[in-house]
Amino acid sequence: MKARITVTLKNGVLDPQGRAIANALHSLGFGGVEDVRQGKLIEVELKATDETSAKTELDAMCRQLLANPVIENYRVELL
Amino acid sequence: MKARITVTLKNGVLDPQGRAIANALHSLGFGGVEDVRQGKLIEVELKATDETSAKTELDAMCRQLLANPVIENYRVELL
Amino acid sequence: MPATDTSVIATEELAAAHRMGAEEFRLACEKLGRAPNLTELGIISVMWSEHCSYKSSRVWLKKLPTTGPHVICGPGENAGVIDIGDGQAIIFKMESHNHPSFIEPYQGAATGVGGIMRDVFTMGARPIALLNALRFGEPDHSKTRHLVAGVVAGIGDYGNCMGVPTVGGETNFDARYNGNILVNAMCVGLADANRIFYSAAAGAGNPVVYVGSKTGRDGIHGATMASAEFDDNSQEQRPTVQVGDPFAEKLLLEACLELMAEDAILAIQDMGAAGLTSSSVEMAAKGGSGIELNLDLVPQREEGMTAYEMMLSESQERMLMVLRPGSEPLAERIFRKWELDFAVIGTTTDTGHLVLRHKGALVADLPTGILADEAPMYNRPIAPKPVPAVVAAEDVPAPNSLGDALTALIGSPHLASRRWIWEQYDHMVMDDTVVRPGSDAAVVRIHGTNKAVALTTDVTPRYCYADPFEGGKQAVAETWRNITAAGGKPLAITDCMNFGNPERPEIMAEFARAIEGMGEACRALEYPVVSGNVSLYNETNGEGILPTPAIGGVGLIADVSRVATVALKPGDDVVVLIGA
Amino acid sequence: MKAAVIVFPGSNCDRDAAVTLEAVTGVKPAMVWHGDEALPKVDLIVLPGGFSYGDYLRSGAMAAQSPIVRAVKAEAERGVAVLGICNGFQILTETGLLPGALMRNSGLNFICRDVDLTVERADTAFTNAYTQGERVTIPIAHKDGSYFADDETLDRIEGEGQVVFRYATAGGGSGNPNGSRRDIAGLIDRSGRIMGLMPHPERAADAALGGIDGRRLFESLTRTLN
Ligand SMILES: Nc1ncnc2c1ncn2[C@@H]1O[C@H](COP(=O)(O)OP(=O)(O)O)[C@@H](O)[C@H]1O
Repeated sequence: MKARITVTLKNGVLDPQGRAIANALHSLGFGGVEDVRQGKLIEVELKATDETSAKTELDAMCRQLLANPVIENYRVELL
Repeated sequence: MKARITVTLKNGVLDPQGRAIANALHSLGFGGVEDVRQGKLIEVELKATDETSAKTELDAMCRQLLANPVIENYRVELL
Repeated sequence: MPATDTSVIATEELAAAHRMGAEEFRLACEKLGRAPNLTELGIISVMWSEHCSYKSSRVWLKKLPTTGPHVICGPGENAGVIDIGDGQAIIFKMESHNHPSFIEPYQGAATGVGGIMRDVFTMGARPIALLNALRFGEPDHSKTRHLVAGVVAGIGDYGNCMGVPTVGGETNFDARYNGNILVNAMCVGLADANRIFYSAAAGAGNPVVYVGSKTGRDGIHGATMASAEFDDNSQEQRPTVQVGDPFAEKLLLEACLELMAEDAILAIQDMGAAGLTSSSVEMAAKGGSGIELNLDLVPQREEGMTAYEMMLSESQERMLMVLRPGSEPLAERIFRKWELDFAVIGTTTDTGHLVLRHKGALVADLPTGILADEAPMYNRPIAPKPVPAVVAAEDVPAPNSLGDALTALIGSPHLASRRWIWEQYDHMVMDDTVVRPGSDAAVVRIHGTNKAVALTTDVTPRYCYADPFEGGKQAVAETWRNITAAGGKPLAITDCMNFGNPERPEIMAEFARAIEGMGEACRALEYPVVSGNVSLYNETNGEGILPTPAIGGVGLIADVSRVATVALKPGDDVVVLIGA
Repeated sequence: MKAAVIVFPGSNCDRDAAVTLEAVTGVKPAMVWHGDEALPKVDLIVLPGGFSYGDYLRSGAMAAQSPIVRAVKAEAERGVAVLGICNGFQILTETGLLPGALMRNSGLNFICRDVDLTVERADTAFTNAYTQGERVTIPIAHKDGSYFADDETLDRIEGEGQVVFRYATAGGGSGNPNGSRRDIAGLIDRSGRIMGLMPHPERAADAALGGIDGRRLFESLTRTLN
């Protein structure tokens, strides 16, 4: 089973990477860009075949390691 | 209009981040993890209101800045 | 590549696809007494590429002085070795990673740093300093900003993670590098003079061991790419570049040094460009032995890799060693401790052949002589262009305002502060950086002693373009002056010869004359060349770079409390101008 | 004072910390390999700078989950002093032993240079050889050193006097190099036994290298823990 985890910065947490990308896009002439936020994408291949237990496991991974709750939110999707 | 761009390493390109995460998950006891690949998530807020022109613009951004086609693939989704 | 790469017999067309000309292909068949199969062709083409064989440059490199009372090992090994007294040796080398850095600046530059560090720690040294000589296109060229940012971040991230201070370098901008940037990295290491490790795998029946990261399909053809000119298509070709893993390299460094403290290693060679091919061939050829490998045993990252792919892969952070029989368990324990792959993949033989087996079949059988010493060597024609007349100082109009002239100089990209660059490098880790970047030469203390080494890289490409002989001479002399100005006694240099297409006589002449100039300076200063690297074909659409023989100099400071720096010190100092 | 320095496979300031500790205390610290089961009995545990396990996900995140850091936590609970320098500070925030998080520098680049710091607390086990309000110069070398905590947390840690070092922004100070909130460069926990800081005091402890303002941090510890 495959899962896609996205980790994004919480609202209110400054995102210098996103801002740098937005600036770079502007200077390349993409004036229509209003805001950019950068996050992480983590694709996990799991042995599990049962959706519910996979979700629980993925959730635990996020809480323990993949996201830092002080600054980040996460979202888990099974593919 | 909001778009989500994911940039992932091409198949076969070494992904030390992904491997390190997989190792860490294993040592935390998540034995069911078979493989991890890490990528980037870039969320863009656009002025554009027309889907087709937005797609073309986002595609150009990816090719020119957000992804290096030598090692990365990208995918654009409008939200 | 087809899975049946052994059943495919090479043809002239296939050779051409490997960037091997008809003449060389004929020579290979003649020497072999048959046409090679595809795997063998891949191996021959890589070993005969400019990058591995130095076929255009060898005749000239021989003219450089390479010996001296303090030289322990000159060119020919992974790096040069000099004696700094008290049983200690400095091991150093500079190397280019130009083409990969143009295509993927971050990874290209990072893996360049990784590669040069492996060259140094393969010989038993702990790296103690890094430097880098960079050339970019014009500051306002559309690619320059992106290339500078990527290269600097790549160099920084790799060296910083390794915990080796990056203490100096140089950075130039010129339109002639618009399509071909230069990324030259230098590494300096410290070893015990009586514990230097070499690559010659003499003797039969010794285990050949693979350590480090797994092999993937990275940069297959990188070594041949590094010897080929760019054209507008090469950006579309998108060759695979390697991705570096500095953490894996840090583990490899520590594991190698731990094993080197034992009496287990007979020979060791890093897997650089042309990975398994060049490392196994060079070890066997230098040792006058043969090598037999079972490719099934090579740690692989991807499924279904062919012999061809494994032999040509440029995956990073790998080493090949020949161990003293019986020491495999000890070595394995150390590499496992550092969580690295370890595999006995073959043995040395007395056949003088490189023999490869894969899935039970014999997939290659090549005499190593053909691949190494008997590789083609060219004495390419040279056509020096006339040296322009020296401009008389009187003929240069004086500036209207000295103040404006000074502002223009300070503000020019050629002289502007490089602080933005060196601040991205951890130049203090290891706690021995006595003189940080920003001075003439950086000074790094020899840990736990009162001694230090002074380090610098220099060349002024526009001088070399005007007059390659004088420019080559000047580059050597400038490193000598920079070291002297720091209070050091210059000991030896490494070089990185970056030039255009050697098949053009005027370019070959630049190379030849630069070497002659360097040689003259080295002889006059008793300042030998102990290691170096040649990067040719730095051309795009027929336009070559400025001739750029980058020189890396190393000097010794006997008493670290007596270093000199450029900063004016408070007080009533007198400014004295000396020199001709 | 007996100290232990934890060595992760990607640590690279472990030797620097050990050299400085020995120079100041006269005692060689124990070097504890990350795979070791237990810690020796010591007065101080140092988590040194570097890239612990490559720091690929977030700096310090993987180390925070390692068995050796669990052992460090247990020792800390028993009252052993813990000093986290640079990567060590990142590990301490990732474990939750110190509040907040260390994010990518606001300029995005790695920065290695001397910075000016203001000593906010000179009454801790780590800083009692300094004077309150004193300005000192110590190098930084990091890419992820921008201190973040939400306003409420910031108010609380300020209120409880947990900020020990701040980047000196006023009066000719070298400024905030990385965008840290409220210029925070170093923090101590409520118990006063656990401290983390981004600057490298061990790099400013030898006059030959240009400055000795960091040395007093180790002198403070020696004085307190002997
Ligand atoms: N790419 C670089 N990496 C590290 N340090 C650099 C780099 N480029 C320049 N520097 C440093 O900046 C200072 C000035 O460089 P340069 O102008 O080449 O000096 P000089 O002309 O005196 O040799 C030197 O200390 C040099 O080491």
